Amino acid sequence: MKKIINRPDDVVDEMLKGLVLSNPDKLSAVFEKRIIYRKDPYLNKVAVISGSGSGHEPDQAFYVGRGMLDAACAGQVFAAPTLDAIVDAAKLVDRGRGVLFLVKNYTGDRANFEMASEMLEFEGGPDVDTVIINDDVAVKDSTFTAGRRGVAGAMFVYKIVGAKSEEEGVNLKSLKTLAMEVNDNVRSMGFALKSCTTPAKGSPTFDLGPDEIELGVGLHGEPGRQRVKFMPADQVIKTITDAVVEDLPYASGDEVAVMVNGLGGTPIGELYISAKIVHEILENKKIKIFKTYVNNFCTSLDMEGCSVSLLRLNEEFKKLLQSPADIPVRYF
Amino acid sequence: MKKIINRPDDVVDEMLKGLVLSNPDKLSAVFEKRIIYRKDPYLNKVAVISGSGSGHEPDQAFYVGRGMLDAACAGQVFAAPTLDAIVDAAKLVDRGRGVLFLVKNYTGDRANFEMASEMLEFEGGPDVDTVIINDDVAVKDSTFTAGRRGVAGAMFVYKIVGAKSEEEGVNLKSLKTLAMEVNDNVRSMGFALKSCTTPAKGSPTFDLGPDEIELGVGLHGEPGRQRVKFMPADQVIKTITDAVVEDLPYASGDEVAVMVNGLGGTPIGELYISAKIVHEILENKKIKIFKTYVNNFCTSLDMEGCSVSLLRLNEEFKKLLQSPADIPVRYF
Amino acid sequence: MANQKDTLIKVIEAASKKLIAAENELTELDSMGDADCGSGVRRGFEAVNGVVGEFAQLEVGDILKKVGFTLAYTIGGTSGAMLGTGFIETGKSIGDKSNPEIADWIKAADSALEVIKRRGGNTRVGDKTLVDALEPAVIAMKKMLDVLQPAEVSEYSSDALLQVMEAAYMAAREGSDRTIDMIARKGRASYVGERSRGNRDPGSLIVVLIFEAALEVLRSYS
Amino acid sequence: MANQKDTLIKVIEAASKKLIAAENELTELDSMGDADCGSGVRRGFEAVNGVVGEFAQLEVGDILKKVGFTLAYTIGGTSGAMLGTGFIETGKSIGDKSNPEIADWIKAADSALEVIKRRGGNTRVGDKTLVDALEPAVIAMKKMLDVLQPAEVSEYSSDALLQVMEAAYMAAREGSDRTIDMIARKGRASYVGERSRGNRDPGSLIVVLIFEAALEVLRSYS
Ligand SMILES: Nc1ncnc2c1ncn2[C@@H]1O[C@H](COP(=O)(O)OP(=O)(O)O)[C@@H](O)[C@H]1O
Ligand SMILES: Nc1ncnc2c1ncn2[C@@H]1O[C@H](COP(=O)(O)OP(=O)(O)O)[C@@H](O)[C@H]1O
Ligand SMILES: [Mg+2]
Ligand SMILES: [Mg+2]
Ligand SMILES: [Mg+2]
Ligand SMILES: [Mg+2]
Repeated sequence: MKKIINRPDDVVDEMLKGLVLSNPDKLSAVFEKRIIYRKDPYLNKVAVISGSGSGHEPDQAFYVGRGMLDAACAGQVFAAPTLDAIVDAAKLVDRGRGVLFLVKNYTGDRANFEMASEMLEFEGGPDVDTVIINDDVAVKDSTFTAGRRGVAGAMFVYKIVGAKSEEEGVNLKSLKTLAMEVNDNVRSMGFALKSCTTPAKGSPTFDLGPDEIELGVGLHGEPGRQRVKFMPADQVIKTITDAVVEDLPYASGDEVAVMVNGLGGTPIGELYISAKIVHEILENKKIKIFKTYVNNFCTSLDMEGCSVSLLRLNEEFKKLLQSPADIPVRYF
Repeated sequence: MKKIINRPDDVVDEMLKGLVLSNPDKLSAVFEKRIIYRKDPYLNKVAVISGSGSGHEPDQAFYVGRGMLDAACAGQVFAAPTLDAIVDAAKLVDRGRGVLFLVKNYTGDRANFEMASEMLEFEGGPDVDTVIINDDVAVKDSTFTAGRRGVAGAMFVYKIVGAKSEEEGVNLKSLKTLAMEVNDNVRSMGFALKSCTTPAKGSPTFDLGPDEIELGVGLHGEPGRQRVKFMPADQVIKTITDAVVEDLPYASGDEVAVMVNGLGGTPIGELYISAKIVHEILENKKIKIFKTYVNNFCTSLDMEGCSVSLLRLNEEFKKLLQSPADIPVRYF
Repeated sequence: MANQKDTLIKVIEAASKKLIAAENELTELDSMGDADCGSGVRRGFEAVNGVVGEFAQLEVGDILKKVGFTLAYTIGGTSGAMLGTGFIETGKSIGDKSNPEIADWIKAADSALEVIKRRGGNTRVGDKTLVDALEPAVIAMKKMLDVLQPAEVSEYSSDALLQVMEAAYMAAREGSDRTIDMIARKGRASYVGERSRGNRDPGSLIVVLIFEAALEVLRSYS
Repeated sequence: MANQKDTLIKVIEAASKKLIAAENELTELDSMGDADCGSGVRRGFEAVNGVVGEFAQLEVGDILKKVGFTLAYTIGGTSGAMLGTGFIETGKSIGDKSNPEIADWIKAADSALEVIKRRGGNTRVGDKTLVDALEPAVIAMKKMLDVLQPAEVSEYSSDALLQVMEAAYMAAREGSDRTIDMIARKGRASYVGERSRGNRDPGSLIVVLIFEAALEVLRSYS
């Protein structure tokens, strides 16, 4: 394994140090707990927190700032953050109006946020509520299973909810409703050309042959549902985009935001080739594109591949998407 | 070779289509010539153009917009743009105040921009002048050779010159002087963990063993000067940062902008680990950091590795770096 | 024979040793998941080793809670939450009893199991998780308790405990073995559907190793 | 025998064929550079093939310029600029002569060489570029011109031209061979210093193949 790292166990801590050192005007941190939070003083708003394992950069910690998240809890690589960090983060950024947890649907994340919520309730700490994000259409939903995962579409939830939380008079309950509404309108699916290598394991999580691709991969090097023969971009992007469109379904006349999200090891040029294909597919289906996001937004270390997310828009979503967020990565 | 592409020959054209489709409010294009230019109407300013081979995304085309470049000429992967495209781009964006070409120092880029300049002079076209950017300290400068390359430090030149070009009364001559001044104060060096695979060749340009890294690589999969044993991040980042610092040299008391630039296949997390190390090294040397840029700014397809650039600042550079640029990738 | 607190500390130390040594095996087994189970568990039990010195001041129940919080605070992920929950709930159930009876231990394990299942989103036997090892172990302990003579369990007896633990270990081991042929319905491995078959669930191995450690310590007394 | 224009067209077609076929070899040789030389040259000569139909309407000089601009407009990179410059300057020097003398051709090649060297930033023999093949070829042509009887060259003679071309080809070939042991001082291969030794310069092979194509066409007449 060749990576620009020192000891595998220090990867997350050193990365977060680099993030804060590089954004001294925007970010503060409690490094021992891996909490990154907004530096600018703010008052009288519901606080928004997300958190998950690391390895998805620029997820969570990189989206902290006015107009998006108030704090992020980073776990070790691919491991949900610990409950004590979540508890401390909630206390840190609460301004007396309560805290909304935005949590991607993974057992580990849910369990730790749930334990933290119970602890806060027990301690009489800030009011908290949680919205679970589950946009991945690659996983069939069912009450007997862990259900659909949360993947890159979560960025839309962070953005819209974060923007709304800055508006006057918004309370925890209405913010929760908005978060659920965004989640209900977003769907995603991804594929990989190459798995990722975690610093701890040192070799790829799964092996793909030179002419194979993995459809429906998650964000953690979990293998996907199906291994298929390599296809040209036109075909594979159509496969995943169609699956996304049909799931909600998005219909002719809908207006959407598109996200083409690189999984970490794929060059940006290939993401724009993919974006072109998505545009053509949606044009064919008479689905109108309001805004397109193309970049690495929520990655899996060095995994090669990408995901496509769609968000069905209404006027409020559009307004909130457009309002600038003062975050380390200013994509939004 | 597994990439999200269709035919290798179409890679650049499809990517540029995706870029323009994703930024319909900001960009226009002459696709047959691979020219990307600003959509917003502007008057009475010196136009700024850059261009180079593709494969460095988000270089050039992605930096077109108010406050940065007025047009970009994209060549095929790693091949300088053709002179006819450069000629057409200059005519397209000239507003009667002349055109400044910002060209990284490669024989092919220089030759094509030179031929275009001669052609424009012959045709009585717009006034043009050229500044050559050569920030790579890995290549020893000499009049008998092609001289130092231009690498990621070029982004600083685009940014500062582009911002200045929007100010009233700035003319071609003073803009050229500014561009040369920025170039004189910027130095860079990079290293690779893995070479890149061009769509045309389909296999890595050079092979590195599992415990080798290549110091001083360029942006085109050219091998570097020296192959060394793998080192932890602390050591390799120190090696390249020290080489950069000593070259100008940057001295105690200097104020600088730092760029940690991913080469395309390296996860963003590792770039921030690198940024942390650069911060510690410069703090030790009492070099003050004004602003840190960490991302993929100028890549080599899927090459793994990164480069470190420093720019010595004065008050004018600081002001111009800070002013926002309305470009597809809003890092600046 | 040693008192219960010393025994517990020995068990914790033995379990730490086994689980730290199992890092690579757990990582491999988690490769239908996300390959972080081994390093997380190793980190967690290294942290437990770091706080063993504090146990002298604590009662049995608090030692268990301390272990649970240490694991929950350092591992993260599902295993952090589940192991944390397991030890914390066991400790809570033991409460401030300094010499719990066998029945108390079994009741504690049972309540830990219940909270773990709830925490996992109603995890059931057959979902291919650590519950597949833990639930049979708890059932086996209960059964053994019924079989034993009231006299043997009326108060803490290391012999009876050994028999209970042997039953628990065997049941956990067999439960873990059964996960090999299961398709995961919970946890990350569930996303791969049919392809999750063929690998032992790593969490179930953790449970087995903890019971194995306990068993070995108890055996060393007899 | 064929007139010069027809011969030129045949040479261009033959050269296209050779260079398109050499794509992989050129790519491999450019791997101390950036491995784009083969695809660029292939693209360029495919484009030339696409405009061959227009040559019937053009004079010799304009055909050369057309080839040059087509290459410069489609290849990009150094090879696009250099090959473009080469053909354009040759065409400019030939001007509107429809039946140039051998001396005109040699003068044209010489002036193309000069502009290429300037365009490359004062490229010199020994820098490991296409100049290492082209400059010896031009010198050899000049020498052969001196050797030949004035009668033989007083006007266009395919026999004399063949001798000149043979000399040029041999010199280009030898010049290209010499690049194998050189350290690159210009172009991308120069950045790797000592490590550029051992590979033939791809640009020099392009020159060799163009002269080889010309030679083969001329030979087919005799
Ligand atoms: N819903 C669940 N209930 C109980 N245990 C679970 C559940 N989901 C997963 N597990 C256990 O967690 C183990 C994986 O732990 P870990 O690697 O930390 O999880 P993750 O990386 O998915 O967060 C699995 O082997 C399984 O035994
Ligand atoms: N300064 C120069 N003068 C003349 N020819 C050059 C010069 N530099 C490079 N070349 C030629 O260009 C060839 C490479 O062409 P190409 O791959 O298109 O260049 P690049 O990719 O470096 O732009 C080299 O093999 C060499 O013959
Ligand atoms: Mg995990
Ligand atoms: Mg090139
Ligand atoms: Mg796991
Ligand atoms: Mg080349």
